[in-house]
Amino acid sequence: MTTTAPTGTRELSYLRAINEAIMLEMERDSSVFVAGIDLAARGDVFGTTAGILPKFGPERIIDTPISENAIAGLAIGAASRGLRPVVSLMFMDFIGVCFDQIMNQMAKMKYMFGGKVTLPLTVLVNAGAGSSMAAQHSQSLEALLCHIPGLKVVMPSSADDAKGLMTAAMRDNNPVFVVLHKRCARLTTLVPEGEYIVPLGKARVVREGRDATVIATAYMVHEAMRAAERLAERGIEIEVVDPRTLSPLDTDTLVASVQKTHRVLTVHEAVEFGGFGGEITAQIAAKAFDYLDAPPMRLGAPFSPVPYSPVLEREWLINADKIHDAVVSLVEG
Amino acid sequence: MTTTAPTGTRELSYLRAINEAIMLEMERDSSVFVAGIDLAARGDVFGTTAGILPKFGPERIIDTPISENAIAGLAIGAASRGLRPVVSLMFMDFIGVCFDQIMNQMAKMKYMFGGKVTLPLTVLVNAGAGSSMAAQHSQSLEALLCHIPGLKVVMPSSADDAKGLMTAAMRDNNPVFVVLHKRCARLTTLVPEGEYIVPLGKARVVREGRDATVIATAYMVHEAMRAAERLAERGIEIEVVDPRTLSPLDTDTLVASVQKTHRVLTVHEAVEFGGFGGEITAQIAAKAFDYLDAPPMRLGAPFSPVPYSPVLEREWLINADKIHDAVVSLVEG
Amino acid sequence: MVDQAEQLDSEQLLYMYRKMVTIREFEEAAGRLAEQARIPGAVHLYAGEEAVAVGVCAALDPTDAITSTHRGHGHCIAKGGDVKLMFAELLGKATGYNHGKGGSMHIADVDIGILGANGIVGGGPPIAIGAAFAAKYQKNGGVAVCFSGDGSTNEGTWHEAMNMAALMKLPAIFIVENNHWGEYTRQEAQGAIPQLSLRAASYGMPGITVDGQDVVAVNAAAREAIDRARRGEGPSLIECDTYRFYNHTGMSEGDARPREEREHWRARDPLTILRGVLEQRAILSGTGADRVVDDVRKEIEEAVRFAEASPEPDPADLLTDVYTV
Amino acid sequence: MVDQAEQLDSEQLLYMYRKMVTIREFEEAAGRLAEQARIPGAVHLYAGEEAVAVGVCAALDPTDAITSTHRGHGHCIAKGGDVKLMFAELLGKATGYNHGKGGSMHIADVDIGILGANGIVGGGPPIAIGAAFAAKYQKNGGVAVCFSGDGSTNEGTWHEAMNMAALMKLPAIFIVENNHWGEYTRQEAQGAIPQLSLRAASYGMPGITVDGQDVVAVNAAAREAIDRARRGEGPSLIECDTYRFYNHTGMSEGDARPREEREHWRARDPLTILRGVLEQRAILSGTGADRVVDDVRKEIEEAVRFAEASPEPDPADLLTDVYTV
Ligand SMILES: Cc1ncc(C[n+]2csc(CCOP(=O)(O)OP(=O)(O)O)c2C)c(N)n1
Ligand SMILES: Cc1ncc(C[n+]2csc(CCOP(=O)(O)OP(=O)(O)O)c2C)c(N)n1
Ligand SMILES: [Mg+2]
Ligand SMILES: [Mg+2]
Repeated sequence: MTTTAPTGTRELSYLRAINEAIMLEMERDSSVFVAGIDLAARGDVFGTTAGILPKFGPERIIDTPISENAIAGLAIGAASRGLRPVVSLMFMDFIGVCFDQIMNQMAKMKYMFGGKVTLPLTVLVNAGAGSSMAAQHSQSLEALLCHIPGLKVVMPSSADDAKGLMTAAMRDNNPVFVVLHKRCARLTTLVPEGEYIVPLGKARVVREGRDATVIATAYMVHEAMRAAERLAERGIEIEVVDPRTLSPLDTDTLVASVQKTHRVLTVHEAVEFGGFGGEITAQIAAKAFDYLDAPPMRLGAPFSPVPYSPVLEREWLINADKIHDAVVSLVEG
Repeated sequence: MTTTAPTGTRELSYLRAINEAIMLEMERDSSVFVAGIDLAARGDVFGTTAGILPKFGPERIIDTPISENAIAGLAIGAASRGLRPVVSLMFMDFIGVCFDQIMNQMAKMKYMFGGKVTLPLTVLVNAGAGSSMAAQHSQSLEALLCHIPGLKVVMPSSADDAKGLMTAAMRDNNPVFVVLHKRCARLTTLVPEGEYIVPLGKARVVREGRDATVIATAYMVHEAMRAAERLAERGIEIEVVDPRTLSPLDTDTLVASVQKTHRVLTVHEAVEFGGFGGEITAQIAAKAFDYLDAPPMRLGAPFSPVPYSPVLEREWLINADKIHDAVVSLVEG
Repeated sequence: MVDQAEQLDSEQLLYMYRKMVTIREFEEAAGRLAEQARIPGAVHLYAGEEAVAVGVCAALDPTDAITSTHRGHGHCIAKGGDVKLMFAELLGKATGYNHGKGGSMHIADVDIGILGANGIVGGGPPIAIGAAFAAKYQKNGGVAVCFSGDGSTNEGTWHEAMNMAALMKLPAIFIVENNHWGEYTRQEAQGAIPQLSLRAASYGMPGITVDGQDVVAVNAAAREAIDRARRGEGPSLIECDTYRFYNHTGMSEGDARPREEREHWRARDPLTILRGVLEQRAILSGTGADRVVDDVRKEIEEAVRFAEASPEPDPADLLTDVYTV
Repeated sequence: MVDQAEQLDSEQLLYMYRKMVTIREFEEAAGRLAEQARIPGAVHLYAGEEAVAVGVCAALDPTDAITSTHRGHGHCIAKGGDVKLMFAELLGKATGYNHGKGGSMHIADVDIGILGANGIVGGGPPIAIGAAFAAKYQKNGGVAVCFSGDGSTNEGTWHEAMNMAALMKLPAIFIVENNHWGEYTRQEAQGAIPQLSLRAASYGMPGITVDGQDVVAVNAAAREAIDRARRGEGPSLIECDTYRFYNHTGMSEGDARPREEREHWRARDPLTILRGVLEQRAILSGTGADRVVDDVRKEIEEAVRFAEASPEPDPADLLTDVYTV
């Protein structure tokens, strides 16, 4: 990442950054508890909650049955009574199992009650393909969550943002989905020690550029950065913007970038059709139309479930090459 | 509607048209059965299955427990074994309760199996606000379904389309969601008798126009038509296009219309943010950019759950007035 | 039964009688208003089932929590809800419990532990265990009660909640209001067994079936379960055998249920049964009971007037309350 | 046990032995290939639980249906799956069962009634009742078997399916493979009761627990349940007490389970137990049994070679199979 390292930082992985954010908040606020499948026993199958059990004990980190509806409800009910739950649903694909609790309960309770309840809860999910986990363990489903009023949705791409956004999510008084990407898990950046907050709803200009804006989310930020290097060799300087929070969306920063570069490509790993790229593109088409020198482009996965075979999965995934080629056609026509 | 009445048609309501389509297919094909809550006993709370029980008996129209996962699974498993189920999930809001069966099983099974299964099933849901049924009984959630490869999604707005699309859905060899709109239920058109098919994936130009294209779905087609009348008085002639099938989307017809009118407004009842209007707008921005004389516009509900109070719900809903004003600003700048 | 009633003092019995009458009168009024289209949307009336909500909630503290169902007015009143604010909500007014944003299916009063009616069958149980968890976590001695219909016990969410509550020994009480119908279909045509309290065994929790028309019996069972929960011994299931006096929604005709069945249950009116106990124990005479009814009617009329005189919500408030800022 | 074994002729016992050895050898090979990263993604090995899949599936016809779980290789082999096509699928090859699109968690062979492994815990039960419904609707005498892990019995979907099957008297058999762990957490820490067959009572269906290491016992219970289902008397639940020999995924170390527990169960190897029966009944000598193992090993090696020699899928096929055209 291009930002300068603040003092008191050290190299940390994305996963450790999430872990650190949770631990710091647990230390700070005794109303925070964490629950989910194998979170205590195993530190979560992804490692997000490693080390929490020995430090905070089984009252504050809770292994649940394989009952995602009950897990989501646990968070909702506990939050409505003053606690600040963090629950993990493991693979993002599993939101379907408890989607009513997410869409019709968690997201709407405050509004339906005329504002008279507060649900300060955080839901962790792990998204993304790339390791042959096939159709039910590889999806990026952020578009579904973003269409639901009452939820906030963040998607960090870097370790520092992971810590800062996770902390912000846990301090927020609304249900916030923190969508982690599996291929970001081991990536490191310099991460500030101690309290570190990245405010929700603020995009990040990851790379400045002049010829086109590439709006990318989660792991696609890294693919876009790889594409940027090769494009630079060709004389094309792209600006890479990571919205970081998808709902609420920092449209201003996106529009400002496009007003500068006059061209835009939106990239996400999720299937393109019906994806969140449509929202971003429509916003930009509406708000920066007169600045556009070329049709706004989108790049998302082809319209199929995620295949298992590495050969097919590679074909399915958006990568630096595809971004490179899209930008070339966007800029050179 | 503007199409000429074919011979052998009569005035029928949207709901009766669905009912007729189901009955005709049940007569034609003994592998068709119908299942859902109160479908037999009550003919569905909406009336879609009225009269089926006396005619086809309890073996072919089945009242289920309040168990939407089991209902969806019933359809999937039975379809995989050669039957052609039609299941009702009643209110569209209830898709959340069985969303895993929809998203991860029904939609993906064929692909995951390498093509070696066929799921010829139809799911009926009833969408839409307007009668103070509040946040959990009023949603239009088509955008969620459209983002899932493996599903088809149709949204009829008129009685004749209701019959034709329902028949096409039941003859299709894929899972098809037929999204009915409650405010269309009692609207009538001339509907052909006997077998009548409206192919999936074909949009309908409901009204021809010159100054702007309004792409509207479900009940919004009727609001758009009302707006069209008032706009005509002002000298603005809009073309109203109803995609009818959202997935797969008939982009060609939409693009052709915009190429003719040079302006586009996409309207749906669902909340605008993250809605399907984003997809349509992005497609048009990409494919008809050079034809556009103004930024492509969208109109969808504000970003909140559906409120209960009639006063608030009226404020929330998109209507002819809002469409009228949007078109005026689109055309007159 | 008399034994159980003797465990309750006059004040408690009178309290319960008044609450039950309040629910009945509320529902009669709400039903009429709905028929006149002065209440929009759908109302699911609780008349006939009063003894369940009142028997259970009379054993709760204001700090305890409940989750409710689409048929939630009775739970709300029994837990201490204000009928003025309830009518105002049904009429969609700014003064309503939910400022007109929720309506009948979402009435809530979080301050007194009412975590909302719920339009989703099976939506409440997971939330109830969250509330029970909070009580345990906060060690405040609180409990959470989950009201569910017989039909909802066929939703998977109910099972997940039962299992998790039992496993974690949460202070939760699952009340099944077996009114023998879900919408227009019989319980026997929806659930594979008729006695739903047996389902407690799947989670190793106590489960009993009580006469849901007898508030004293319901209250006794509830007190036992609540005490158990407060002692940290975990959840219980209580199935209450009951019946709704009106159709699935509103008071309209077209009821799918046989007339004899309806008459059988009308003869087991929970208000009449409690009135019998009160008279038998000389706590309240016939005229005294009538006075309570008159009193409550006035309260209800006044609440309706309050609601009708209340202002509509301001359209400018459409987007408030989506998020906490 | 001996009684039950005597109901089976030599051919049946030999058939089951060979199937069990096939599963074991398949899993050993698959585990090794996964360790060598020649199989991508995750493999959940069935070794140790062979008697369950084989005991049940030996009682089925090819036209009967099964739904499986993430730990599905054993079910697939037991139901008649071709190990060549299975390995090819695990290796993601074009020749695989699913043309490389599914992998371990989605292996299916619809033609012989295998409606797929399933990556979603609790994903299978609703589908199984759909298959059972079809058999009843088509009056073809078929049944559907739903395999589930102990952990999955805490998913609501399992309950919804059990209830609907019982209510509709569907020809379904619910097999619970209680291997005492779900991922890295004990069954007792996930389910409120240890004996899961008791959950059948919630749906008025027969439920029993059998020794899942004894294929003869499993087969006897399965035959009874299947006969009952074919007679139109509805579903049954059979809990099989069993254990997986390897970690949750793959063969890797870091197993959360105590060594003594693992050793206890290793001593109850279902292959050894059946071999004992075969020797005792003089159906197969020790060397005869070894020959079966050798034979199977060759078959497995050949299957792996077939898979490895098979072509990768053509990237051009990425978008085929999403829809039926
Ligand atoms: C998930 C879901 N499915 C279906 C419905 C429609 N519905 C509303 S009430 C009802 C019947 C509920 O029956 P029961 O739980 O017995 O409660 P009762 O109405 O008898 O009090 C149904 C099916 C719903 N609201 N939510
Ligand atoms: C809905 C869902 N939740 C969680 C998981 C992650 N997961 C995969 S296997 C498993 C454990 C399953 O335990 P059990 O049902 O006992 O089967 P076993 O692995 O023991 O055979 C879990 C939690 C999943 N795949 N699906
Ligand atoms: Mg009921
Ligand atoms: Mg297990």
